[in-house]
Amino acid sequence: MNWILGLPELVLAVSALVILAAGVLQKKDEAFLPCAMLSIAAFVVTGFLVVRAPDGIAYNGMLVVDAFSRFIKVLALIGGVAAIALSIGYSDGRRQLPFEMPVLVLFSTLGAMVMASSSNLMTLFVGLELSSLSIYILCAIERDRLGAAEAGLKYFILGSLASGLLLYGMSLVYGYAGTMDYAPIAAEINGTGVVPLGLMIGTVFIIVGLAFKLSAVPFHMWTPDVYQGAPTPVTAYMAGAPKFAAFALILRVMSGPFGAMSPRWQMLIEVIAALSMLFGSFAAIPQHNIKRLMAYSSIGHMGYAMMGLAAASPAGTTGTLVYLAAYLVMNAGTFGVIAAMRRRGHEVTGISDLAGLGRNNPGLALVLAICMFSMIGVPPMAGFFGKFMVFAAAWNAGLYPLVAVGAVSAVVGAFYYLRVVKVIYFDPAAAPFDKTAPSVSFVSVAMGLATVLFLIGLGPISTAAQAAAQALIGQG
Amino acid sequence: MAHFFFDTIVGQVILIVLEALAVLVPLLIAVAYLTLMERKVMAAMQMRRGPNVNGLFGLLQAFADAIKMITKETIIPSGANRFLFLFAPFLTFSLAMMAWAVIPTGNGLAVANINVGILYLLAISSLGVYGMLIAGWASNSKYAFLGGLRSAAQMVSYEVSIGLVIVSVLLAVGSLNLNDIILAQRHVWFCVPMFPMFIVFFISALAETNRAPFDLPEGESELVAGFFVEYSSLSFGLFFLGEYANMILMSGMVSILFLGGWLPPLGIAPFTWIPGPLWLIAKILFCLFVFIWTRATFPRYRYDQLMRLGWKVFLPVSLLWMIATAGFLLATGLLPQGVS
Amino acid sequence: MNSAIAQIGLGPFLTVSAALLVLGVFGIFLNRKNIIIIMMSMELILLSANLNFVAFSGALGDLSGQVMVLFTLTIAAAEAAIGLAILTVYFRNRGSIQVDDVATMKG
Amino acid sequence: MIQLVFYVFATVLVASAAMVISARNPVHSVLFLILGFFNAAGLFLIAGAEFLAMILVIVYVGAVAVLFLFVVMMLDIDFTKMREGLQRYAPFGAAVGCVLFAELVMAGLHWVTSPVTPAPITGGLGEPGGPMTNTSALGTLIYTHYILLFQLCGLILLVAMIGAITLTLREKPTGRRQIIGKQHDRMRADTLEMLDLPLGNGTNANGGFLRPPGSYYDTAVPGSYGIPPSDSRASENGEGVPK
Repeated sequence: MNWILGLPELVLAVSALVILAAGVLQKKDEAFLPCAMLSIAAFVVTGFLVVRAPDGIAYNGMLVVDAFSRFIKVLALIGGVAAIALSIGYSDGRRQLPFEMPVLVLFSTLGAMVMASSSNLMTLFVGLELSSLSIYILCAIERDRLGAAEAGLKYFILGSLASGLLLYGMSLVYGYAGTMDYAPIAAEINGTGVVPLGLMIGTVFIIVGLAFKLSAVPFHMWTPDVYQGAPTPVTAYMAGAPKFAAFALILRVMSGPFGAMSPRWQMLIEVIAALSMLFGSFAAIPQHNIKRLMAYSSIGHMGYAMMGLAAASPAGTTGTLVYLAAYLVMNAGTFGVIAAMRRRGHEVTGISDLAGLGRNNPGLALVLAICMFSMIGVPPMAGFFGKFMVFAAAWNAGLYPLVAVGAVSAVVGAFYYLRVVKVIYFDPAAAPFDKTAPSVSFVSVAMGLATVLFLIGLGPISTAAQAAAQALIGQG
Repeated sequence: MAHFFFDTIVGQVILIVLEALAVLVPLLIAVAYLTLMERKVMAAMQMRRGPNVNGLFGLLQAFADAIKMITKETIIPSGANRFLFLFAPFLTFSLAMMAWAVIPTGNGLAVANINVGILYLLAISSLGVYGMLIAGWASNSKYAFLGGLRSAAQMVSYEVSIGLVIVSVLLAVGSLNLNDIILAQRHVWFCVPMFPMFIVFFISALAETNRAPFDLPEGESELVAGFFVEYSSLSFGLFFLGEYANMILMSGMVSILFLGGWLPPLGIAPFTWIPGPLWLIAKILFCLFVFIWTRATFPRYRYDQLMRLGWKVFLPVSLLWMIATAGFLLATGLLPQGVS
Repeated sequence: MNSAIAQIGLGPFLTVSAALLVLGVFGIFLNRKNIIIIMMSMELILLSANLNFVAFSGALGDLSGQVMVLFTLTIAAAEAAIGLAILTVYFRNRGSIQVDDVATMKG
Repeated sequence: MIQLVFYVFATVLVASAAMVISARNPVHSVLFLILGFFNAAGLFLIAGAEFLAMILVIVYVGAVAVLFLFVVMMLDIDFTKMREGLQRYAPFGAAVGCVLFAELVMAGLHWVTSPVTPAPITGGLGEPGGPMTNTSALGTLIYTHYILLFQLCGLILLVAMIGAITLTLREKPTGRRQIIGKQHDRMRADTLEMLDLPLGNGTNANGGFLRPPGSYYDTAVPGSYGIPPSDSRASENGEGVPK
């Protein structure tokens, strides 16, 4: 058994256990900071191991390591580090997150990594559940705040409904294909000319379950409330690693085992992508709360990223991956600024609260403006390259209506992103925010820089994404 | 004749009913006399006489009690959920009876000699909670409800360590069949190599049956009588019988898992003359005696101490023991290989 | 193929599990009363998937379905524990577990 | 015979599932859920998964449903407020449900062993009457072929434990915890002193007994028993003990 392939996961799991034990042994109020620091260290070590890990299939075909899984895992790890760094700033004032928070982020990221590496429906489900169960807890971890409890409850109910449906779909696929490994399922679908009805229904159930996790329309209901209610670092995390992992699953499942059925599901993905883009743009317009705004924005971005998937081509997959990378940096930058929005120790989340940020704190204002421009897709920023690649892939695949819908919603989206920029620079100034915690400024500045300077890294990123897409095509 | 019993459906049903009766009737008599035994043993330990009026040595006392209970009026509290109120004692009682389907009384001699016998026992005993929870809730009474919650929490806590103890026994056996578990003790009873687990299991069995010193749910001084405060007459009697039947069942489990079941202590002449069922009965009687002895000796545990004992002492101990057992068996090559 | 399944046929098993799934989904979407009922409906959905796995596993003579059920049972138990913990937290803050009350945030 | 048993179990299962979602009282719902699980275990047995059937009863009925029952009973829910519900969207929902059900059944009736099915994973074997029981076959698989998933499931349980503790455990500052080490460390001299009292002077004369330092004087009403509170500091140091 080639267990060395699972080394990053193993290291992450063991360090989570060690950090948990260390946290339990510490005094209750002093445990958070060391645990968070150790968790970041664990992430860095794991990231190093992920990059160095060889390709291959391990654990009797349960786990596959290739360029694709490596790409997603690195994204997920960066998202995890950003979330923990934000939580350090978050814990400064009166509210104190428990030390279990970084531990749960570790476990959740572990689940996301397993999902990214899954080569079997069973691994998929187990990884998905490890990731989601941790997030359910993370949402409600501020247990004395009604909003957090409600967010946790909503996410739990809809999330477990999604995993129930996913499981049912898996059971149908298992029954009709006779196996749960991706490769034989693909062979099965290619082998039989007629795909049995049960397999079709199972596939639909699986797509629905995964779309729930992605918060794509029409399975997005939970997103705004959960984003708003959950603690900001947790929201930042939710917008990152779990989405990448869910995307990884959709990409892998759709290009691997169900790749041969692509004409059948392509339509479904197209519809989901178009609806998500439109909904994300239009429903965001009346929002007053920046966290809710980010929720709708993430729905929209998932739609754009799905465009690449709908193209069902290597270029499309590459575009999706680059889009995800860009989304990671601009999203984390924005949440860095949101985490810095506090007055007298209390979090404020209204968009109007941002007024005068340009004068009070030019640095943060610049970061937020950069991220907003990037989300619109203004050229030198990260978001532009992602959008460009998915649009190009969709155009080349002949999905002209989808491209048109994407363009319309990008224009509409520009409206509300620009409104935020307007509030920052041109509205009458409100009271300044509290002094920003160093970790929060670090995250926002680093991510803002990454967003601006994405062009420099574009070469290696798109090469890695291309390799990942190749690996994905190669497996099916 | 044999053809009728084994080949036709009606015959099979009759056969099953007969088998069940052959287990249940002695069991019911045993339960009746266990109450007498408890009173007599306690009396002896406390230098009293115990029941001695009805019949010779009070042997008819059990029947007198039964007649008294049956002839009393059944009182259902106002606001109670009638169906559940009456269903709960029945559930407790019938579960204690159902479990006996798999207990082997001789080599292969059980109503159902199934592959997963020990899991069946575990499943049935884990259901015992419901009788108490339902009774506590359905009575529409604070004391009963508190008692029900307490007993449920207690049983659930101790089931964890019971499960782990059973796993370490199963590691040494390599089968989930109760008969195989007994046969694996041909050379040495498991109470010798696994003495700590034997103790843990026995104490957990006390807690699982809500017996003293863990009789918190019915702690008279705090909760009047716990979950069956509101019960009277026959429904009370059923709870009573259920509790004693559970005691016998737990003693049976202890005997099977650790005391060699129907095996004689030594496989040599004078011992092997006595048939297996008698050995099993002797062992069960011994365990029951210890149950009663404990009750007569120890004061009641406080509730938080009870929980602490279960979660902070028994759980880690049994977990470590399980790992140690597995390691030992693996290291010495004694690990049983795929016994069917 | 498992002999009992051969006698009964796979169809009845799948029908039962489909019925459970539909009842579970029905219970989630139409329930206006109580979040605990929603959680129970979720258990029904998981049960239906498990029943499918077991039936297919018997029919295919392949044990991986049963292994999956074993894992699913574990996960479902964990899920129930977390769900009820979150529900308790919510109840402490809100004092109610009515479905209609879970909407303090709107927009 | 086996068909009859199957249909009995199946009918009761579906009926109790229907009752779970339609019963008015949540406690009844939980009890119907339990009944449903029992019958599902019966179906598992028929399908040859005897180990899973028992595990279903132990895990679900013995633990998960108890948890549900606990929560339902403990949360003080106003049952009178929960009388209405289920009506508004019921017809629409029923229609959608029927369509879904029909589709699934249609799919189910067309099941055939597909021609290119890969070799089944049997972990040795698992058929009744075979050389290996269901349990040992499952065990063989879980600890070898599926070891990764087995370990991950362990982590999931750990996460559930962390979650339940973090979310619901509250350490009350006023709660008194038993510290066993402290209890064992206590010496007789710390708590008890034998005094020679003259005949006729009761123990109340000057507090003929001592309580453990610090445990009593802080809470007692001043002057009610024993030495007055002003002396308590002194008595802790072992000085000024009444003779």
